[in-house]
Amino acid sequence: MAFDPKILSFFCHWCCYAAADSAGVARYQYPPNNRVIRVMCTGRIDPRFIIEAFYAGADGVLVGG
Amino acid sequence: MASKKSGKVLVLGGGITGVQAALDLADLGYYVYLVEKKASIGGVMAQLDKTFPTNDCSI
Amino acid sequence: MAEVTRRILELVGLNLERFRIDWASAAEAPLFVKIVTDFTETIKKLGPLGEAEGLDPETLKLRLAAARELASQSRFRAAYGNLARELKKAGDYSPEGIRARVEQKLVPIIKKGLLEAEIKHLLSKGPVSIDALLEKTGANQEDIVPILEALSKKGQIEKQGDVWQPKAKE
Amino acid sequence: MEAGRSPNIEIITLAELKELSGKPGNFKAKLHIRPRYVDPLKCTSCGMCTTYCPKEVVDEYNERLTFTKAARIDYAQAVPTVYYLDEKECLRLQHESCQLCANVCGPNAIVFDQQPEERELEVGAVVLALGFGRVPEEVLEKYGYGKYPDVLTSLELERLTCASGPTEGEVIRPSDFAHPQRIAFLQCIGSRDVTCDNGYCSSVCCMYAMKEASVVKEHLPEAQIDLFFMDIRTQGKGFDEAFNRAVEKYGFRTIYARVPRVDQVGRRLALTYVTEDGKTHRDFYDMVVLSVGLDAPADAEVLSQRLGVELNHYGFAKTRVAAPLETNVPGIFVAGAFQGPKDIPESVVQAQGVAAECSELLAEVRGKDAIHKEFPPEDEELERLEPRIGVFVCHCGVNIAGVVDVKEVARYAASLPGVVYTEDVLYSCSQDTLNELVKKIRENRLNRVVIAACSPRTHEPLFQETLREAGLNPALIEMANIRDQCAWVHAEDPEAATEKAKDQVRMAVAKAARLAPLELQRVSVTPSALVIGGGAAGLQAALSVANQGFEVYLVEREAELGGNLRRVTGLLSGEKPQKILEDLIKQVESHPKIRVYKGTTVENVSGYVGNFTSTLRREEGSEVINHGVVILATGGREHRPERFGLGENERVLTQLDLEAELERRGGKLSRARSIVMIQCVGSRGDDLKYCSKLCCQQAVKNALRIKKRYPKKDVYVLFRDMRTYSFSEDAYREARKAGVIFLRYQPESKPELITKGKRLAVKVYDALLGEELLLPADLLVLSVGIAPGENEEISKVIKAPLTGDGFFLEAHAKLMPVELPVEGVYVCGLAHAPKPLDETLAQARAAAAKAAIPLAKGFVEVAPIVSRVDQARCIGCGICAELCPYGAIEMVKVGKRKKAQTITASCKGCGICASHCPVLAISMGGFTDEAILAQIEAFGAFVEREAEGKSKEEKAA
Repeated sequence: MAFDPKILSFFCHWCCYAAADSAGVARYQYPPNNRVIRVMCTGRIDPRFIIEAFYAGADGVLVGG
Repeated sequence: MASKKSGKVLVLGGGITGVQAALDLADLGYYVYLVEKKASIGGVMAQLDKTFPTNDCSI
Repeated sequence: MAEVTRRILELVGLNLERFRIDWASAAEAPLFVKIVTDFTETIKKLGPLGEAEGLDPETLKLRLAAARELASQSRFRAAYGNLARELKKAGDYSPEGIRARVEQKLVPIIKKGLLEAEIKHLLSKGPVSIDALLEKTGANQEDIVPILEALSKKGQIEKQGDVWQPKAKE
Repeated sequence: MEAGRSPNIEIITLAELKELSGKPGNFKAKLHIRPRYVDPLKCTSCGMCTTYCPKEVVDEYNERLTFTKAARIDYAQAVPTVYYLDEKECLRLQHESCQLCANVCGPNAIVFDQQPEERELEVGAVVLALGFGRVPEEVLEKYGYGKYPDVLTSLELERLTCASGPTEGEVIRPSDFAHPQRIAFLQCIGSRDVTCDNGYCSSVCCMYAMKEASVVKEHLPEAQIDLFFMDIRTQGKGFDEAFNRAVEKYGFRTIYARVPRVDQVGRRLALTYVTEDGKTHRDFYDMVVLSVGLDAPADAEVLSQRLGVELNHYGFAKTRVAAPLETNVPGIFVAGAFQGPKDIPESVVQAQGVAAECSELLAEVRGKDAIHKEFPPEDEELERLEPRIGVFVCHCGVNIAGVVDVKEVARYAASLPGVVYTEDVLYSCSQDTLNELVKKIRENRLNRVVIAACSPRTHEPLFQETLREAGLNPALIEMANIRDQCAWVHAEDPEAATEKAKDQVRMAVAKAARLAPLELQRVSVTPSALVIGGGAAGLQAALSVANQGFEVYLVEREAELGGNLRRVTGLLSGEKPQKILEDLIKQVESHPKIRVYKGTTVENVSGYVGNFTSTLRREEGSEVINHGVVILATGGREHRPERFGLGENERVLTQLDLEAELERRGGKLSRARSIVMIQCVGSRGDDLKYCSKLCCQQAVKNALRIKKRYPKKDVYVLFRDMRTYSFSEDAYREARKAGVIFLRYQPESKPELITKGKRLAVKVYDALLGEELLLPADLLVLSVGIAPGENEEISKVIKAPLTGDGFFLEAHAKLMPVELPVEGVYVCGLAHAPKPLDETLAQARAAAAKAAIPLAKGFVEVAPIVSRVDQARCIGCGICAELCPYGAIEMVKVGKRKKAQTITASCKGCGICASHCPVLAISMGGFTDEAILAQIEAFGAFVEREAEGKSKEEKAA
């Protein structure tokens, strides 16, 4: 079985999260591997969160501002 | 004596100017009719890709 | 944030490509799609966490647990906060500037904190010899010994012959 | 586009004003509303109608570069987010032949028989914000537009570079879809051109051309881009700097030449032009972009007749310098490009200013017609119980359910910890479902709600309101985005999409369990304003705030009011500046709500929006005042550099000195035979890095005044770029006709002062003659620019940042031009940036409108996403206070130790403080560490389950 990575994303409410919504409205398609946590600003993101994400087993962590 | 004036404002044009005026008027305590001749508000600004010099999306 | 996180992940032994920070504005849906797709591809190529890095699950777990601890430790966090403050004051946000300061101010603390947390984790499971500690952590003698001594001074651990173990609570 | 959400803004689209009667305060307006053929209450903007609509139509929104359908929405984020049928194109409406859209529309929102509607509105004031029109295509035709496919307008290029545009951001030439290698931008198309009756300058094209060129260069790093200017007019705040940076970064070539025509030669476009040295050039390009100007709005003519509003000779609204936002009809105001071509920041300023105008007119009825919604009290006892989570999974018709197995997601949700109720619903946002939701919350005593549907960005406010209606705190909802970020983007992989939806729901439930009620905090406001600075800006701002019904303290450092305006003696419009000033001062001094403090300085401003305390110091002693807001109108000062003998030689003057001479009988001016003016002395790079925006107008104005009085005197103006933007271009043309000689100099070879005994002369290189000229200067007048005033001191007192040039830095260069990063503090006039009087007066009103908002509300409401410091944990290190970009954390003494404290009124919820706190003492409303960590942990379960699945598979194998 092909490796299906698990990715956790932190998206900024105003930018990347909005871009992700727009991508949906435009019906663009992308791989279904990421799970999203919305934050108000990337400034909220603590190095802790990234490490916790890997600890929880993420194969990759994407921060989107 | 209570004033007979209306507390509503008619804003003609739904571009960036009209929208901004409507928002501020609503915040100031007035009821606003924002009237636009097209099917949606936003005007030309909605057509712009990015704005200088910050090049952000701006809407 | 990104640079510090990268340094920690690097010390944990993870491939840094696993962590990416990128930007897309609300109007840039195609760019967003490209970012997510590219990133997924990158991770696919890398393979599963740990496996690709040649870390056995146990070591990976240990290192990440240590990193978790480090990241909530106030010594590390104070240094991290102070560094951010310093960067803001200097107005220096160039990647080189950030890297240099992180290297100078934070990396030693991260290294020490990680090692200390690993040692504590290992000892929490029972007595461990110094050789075993050296092997499991992959660290040098001169790095480990001061930490062991410091911990024992604090009365958290003690030496019993060849092995170190947590000090029994009195 | 928050206008769509305000309960006090009713958006009426597809509508036109037919008639207006009545008087200020009581107008009756008749609207004609065309049918949309889609019921906005039912439309869920799923887009099925567009997908199935068989009729292809040229897409106007994308500048006719692509196709759309007759049933459509112009762009995804459009407000209202409701589709419409294009009457002229729809097959059903034209030929009664099709009804596919109605067949596929899930919520039955298509209404083919909708009729046009007439509507009568009662309003107190009218704002005309008609925007601008398009330059007719005939004008563009002489540049080959319409004939040669690779001649594009700037707006077409804008769509091409847009990532969501017809080419997805790929810059290609329409003729062969190749990437253009050489691109030319031609400026002043349909501007500064009397042959098409557009004699004015459109003010925005130089800057947008540079922006577009930069964006193109980002897409095509190889491209070589030339820009053809008459003058480079980047007079806006920070524009020169941005322009120069772009030229340097991208290696653009800027050429001073007006290209008369474009020819196609083979597959390329040929430009023939004459540069200022008189030489003729011929160059070839792959693409030519026409920087098209702003025309008067198309409907201006008709509307002006209906309303009796006067237009100027170009078809824009006619206004005065003293009242730039007022038409000749009382109660009808104007703002934006319809008042004259202008850029976004100036349009926003005018929009805000016009709000102040209306608010002044209608002050006594403020709030009379505003809508306030009432909610039942919160059930705090229920909220305190263990989480009782209700999960609602939305089908969104087929939008979600067509991909994601909604029933399966709901079943799965029921198994999650804390979940006591689950349901799948057809359209969660429809009004009847919302009512149902309220009922379900009550019946099942839910105290946390998870909605798995679309995006919280668009719909969370709606569901928050529903929670409030059900007696729950609005913070107790979490949304899982399984449409925009799941079903829609993973349509080809339903199984993975369902898994993702489950995971997002699990993460949302984990977060929901840790949500806490958040109090919508309200801080009361002292209903008065402190205005610092008694020049034109301060006077107008004070007057506007007072006219809106609030107390004003107006503080002027000098003994007299009036500031720089006192020295101005004429205006291009013919209005008398001293009369304008006198009127302002008279109104201010006699206003019962304004207290004027002359010879006074402001010390020690403390507090935050709504509750400031300041010390006013004057000779007689100091006074402490309380006020809710601050308006900074501290002005600027004339920059007087020691150049060209200014200050040493009495025949060397500044433009402001000249204004005094122009009022005098006899004197230096009358004796001078030849007058030389030099522009940009000390500006644009020397002492001041920026352009002062108004000097070119001032020089043209003064040159014209001299010529009018002494037609025989020689007047020379030595300039770098004549920046007589907007309608002042008329005066520039008039001055040239009147015999004023304009000579461009290059920054590398600036004019020099030559003294021969008592005689003065200016040496300058003339590009056309190719030699140096010696101009006799019996009077040398320097345009010296405007330096920042006392901004630095004030910025320390108020803790508001300055730009590198020493002016106040606004919160957002485009969209928040009078607000500062510090809440409750506003800026206008020269303290913000150099600008002419009409712009200063408009901006003063804009600041007054923004400042009056908290005063009018009487409270400041704080979104509950703000940070909160656990002072028991705080160690007082102060890192958070220094990192906060909004100055929203202060260090206070608690007992003997310093502790951090959030100024909730200023906090924006970004969370930098929380992520950098050494002891984790700061939590963010709605985004606490616990909640985010719970989400991460719940994400982990996804990994574990997969692992389980895998091991099961392996076992099975």
